[in-house]
Amino acid sequence: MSDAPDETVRAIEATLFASEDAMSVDALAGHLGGLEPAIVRAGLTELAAHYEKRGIRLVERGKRWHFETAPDMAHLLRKEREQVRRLSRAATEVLAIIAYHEPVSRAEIESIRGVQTAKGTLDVLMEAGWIKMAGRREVPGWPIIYATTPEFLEHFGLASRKDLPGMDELKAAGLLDPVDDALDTAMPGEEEEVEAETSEENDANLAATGTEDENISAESAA
Amino acid sequence: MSDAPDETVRAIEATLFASEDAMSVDALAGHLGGLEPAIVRAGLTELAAHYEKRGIRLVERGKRWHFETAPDMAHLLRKEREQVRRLSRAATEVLAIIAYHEPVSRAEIESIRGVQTAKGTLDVLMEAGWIKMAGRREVPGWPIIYATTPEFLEHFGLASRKDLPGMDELKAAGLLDPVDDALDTAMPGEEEEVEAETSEENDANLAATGTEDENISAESAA
Amino acid sequence: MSEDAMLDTALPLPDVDESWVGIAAGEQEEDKSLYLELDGWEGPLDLLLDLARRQKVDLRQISILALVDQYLTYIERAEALRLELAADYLVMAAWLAYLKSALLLPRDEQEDPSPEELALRLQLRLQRLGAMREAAARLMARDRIGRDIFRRGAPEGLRIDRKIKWRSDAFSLIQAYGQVKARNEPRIYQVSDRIIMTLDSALDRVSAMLGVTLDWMDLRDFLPKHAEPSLRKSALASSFVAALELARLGRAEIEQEETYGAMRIRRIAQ
Repeated sequence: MSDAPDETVRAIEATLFASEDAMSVDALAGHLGGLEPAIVRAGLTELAAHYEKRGIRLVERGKRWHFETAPDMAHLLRKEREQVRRLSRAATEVLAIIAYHEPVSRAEIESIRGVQTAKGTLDVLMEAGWIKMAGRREVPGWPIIYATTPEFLEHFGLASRKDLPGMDELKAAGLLDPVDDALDTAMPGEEEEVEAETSEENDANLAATGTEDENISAESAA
Repeated sequence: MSDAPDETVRAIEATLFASEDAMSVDALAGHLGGLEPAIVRAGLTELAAHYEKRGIRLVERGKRWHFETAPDMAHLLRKEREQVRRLSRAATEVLAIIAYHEPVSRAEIESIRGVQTAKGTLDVLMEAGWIKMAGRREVPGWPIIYATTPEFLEHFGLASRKDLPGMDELKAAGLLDPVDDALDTAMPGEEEEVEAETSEENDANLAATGTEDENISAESAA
Repeated sequence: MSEDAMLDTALPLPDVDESWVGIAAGEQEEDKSLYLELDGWEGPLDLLLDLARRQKVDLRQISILALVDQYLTYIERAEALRLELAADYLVMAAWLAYLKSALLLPRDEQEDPSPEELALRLQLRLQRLGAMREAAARLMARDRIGRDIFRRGAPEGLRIDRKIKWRSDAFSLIQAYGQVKARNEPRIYQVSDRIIMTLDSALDRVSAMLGVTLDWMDLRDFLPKHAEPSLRKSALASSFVAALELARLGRAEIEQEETYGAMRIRRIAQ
């Protein structure tokens, strides 16, 4: 039998349980009548430990906390609920590129994928609430740049972007650096002058005008 | 620290947590792959005991089980936040007329003000607790008449209505000076009076933002 | 789930359309399946990546020459089967053919960029696309909310009811009453009679004075001297309009050397 938790812990527990959305430490502190954030944080830690081995868990996703079912219960719960959005292959790729490179412009996404991005792809991801516009890149044309949202982290069960699968390896292997940068390190002693020009020409060749075969399936869109 | 609950208990916990409806023992047993109802019942009892002193409870209502917030934490679910707002110009005028002429009907207020008075204005004053209905005038149509309340005197720091300055005193204080008025009518607020008052009514219901500017809310309501 | 060794993983990844993962797998039916999937490629780079995967080596060690051959063979066969190929596949084919010849032929001059650099660039791009594709698959395979993990089914919700507390003060109240009273007080309006110069009289006056000389005259000289200020203002405005009117009729010309400078006017000799 567990000891009875103190009132603050009980209040945090009740609030997060009742809340429809995940809550930040500050939001919790505010809701609980202006508690010290440090106290809230301590309460959250205690709660998270308490729920660790139970059927539900308290987790932090993008600095916001919520209760969810334990992952090993998926087999019990999955059967009746198929509400998760099915994304086209193009959309999943674009989402991954944004997540691993954010913030990133559409042109940058396209230079990695080698095809143009259909209009609907970014829309679908924004509608799902997983990406958002995050300002503009300060280069000619002021392209809009995109980044992921806290809902993205929430949905995929990531505490932060650092938890993205393989993030460290990709970084270490330089696979998140632009091709031009990688080329510089791979071919030392090359003259830099022609570089930019070449890459443009090259990208134009490779990217060409590939039309994207978008089948945005909205099976889940209830 | 609590002991880790067994798998059945965890499964019941996760299932009830994720369920949109309360579930009967039989429904739970069926969902969990045809468990013995007795085992489910034992699990529910264990869970209910575990949650007894926490911020949430497992409760049975009409033979169906669900989680809910602990009764003593209910105040966290519905919080009242008091918002102080300054009375609009139109409402202040109406209140002043009622104070000087009470008891007074709406038609009489309008004839003194020279403008129509939106229904919302009187509602706001009643909500504020400063005026009340004081019967009906014995004329055709039996209009409702309004009068001020003791709370009105209290809020405005008046011992009685006799403390209100008379016309001579108003004149001496320059408060009957038409110049002020000319300036005020030149401001856009006055022309949009009816609209602004309507939005007041909306605001009273929706309690949107903390703005004190009637015009802003009138615009956003349009 | 394990999250290491992602770069080397060659297993089919869950939650990805079978249609494209499956292609690389079926060896004996290679031709058929490959060509049937023509619409499935997302452009030449996509096709190249899939061909590169068939070399079954790390993308860092693929043979670009072999890859070029595979691509060109693929395109040739597709053409032999009279399959419609999008232009970008053909552009890529031409570019790869050029790259291949550049890589094979002895070079007299150092070309810029070198074929080796172009090949490396292609390889780097394939590595990056491959990495993102696998990252996407692993992301999609995670325990996801609404599929594997669930939030509370029926949360009570937190409600914040805002209650408005109205505030005012005695002065505002009294002032408002004063304004109501003042607003509805009967009012007497007086419009004072002012001396003005009408446009017609200004026109007569300016035309008459212009008739005297052919020299430039300052507009201010047309104004009645010793007039009271309000009349001078009116006369200035009317004389200005009169001058414009005369200019429009071609009877006078106007000049002004600088902004806010003196405005001068003279008659045009008929």
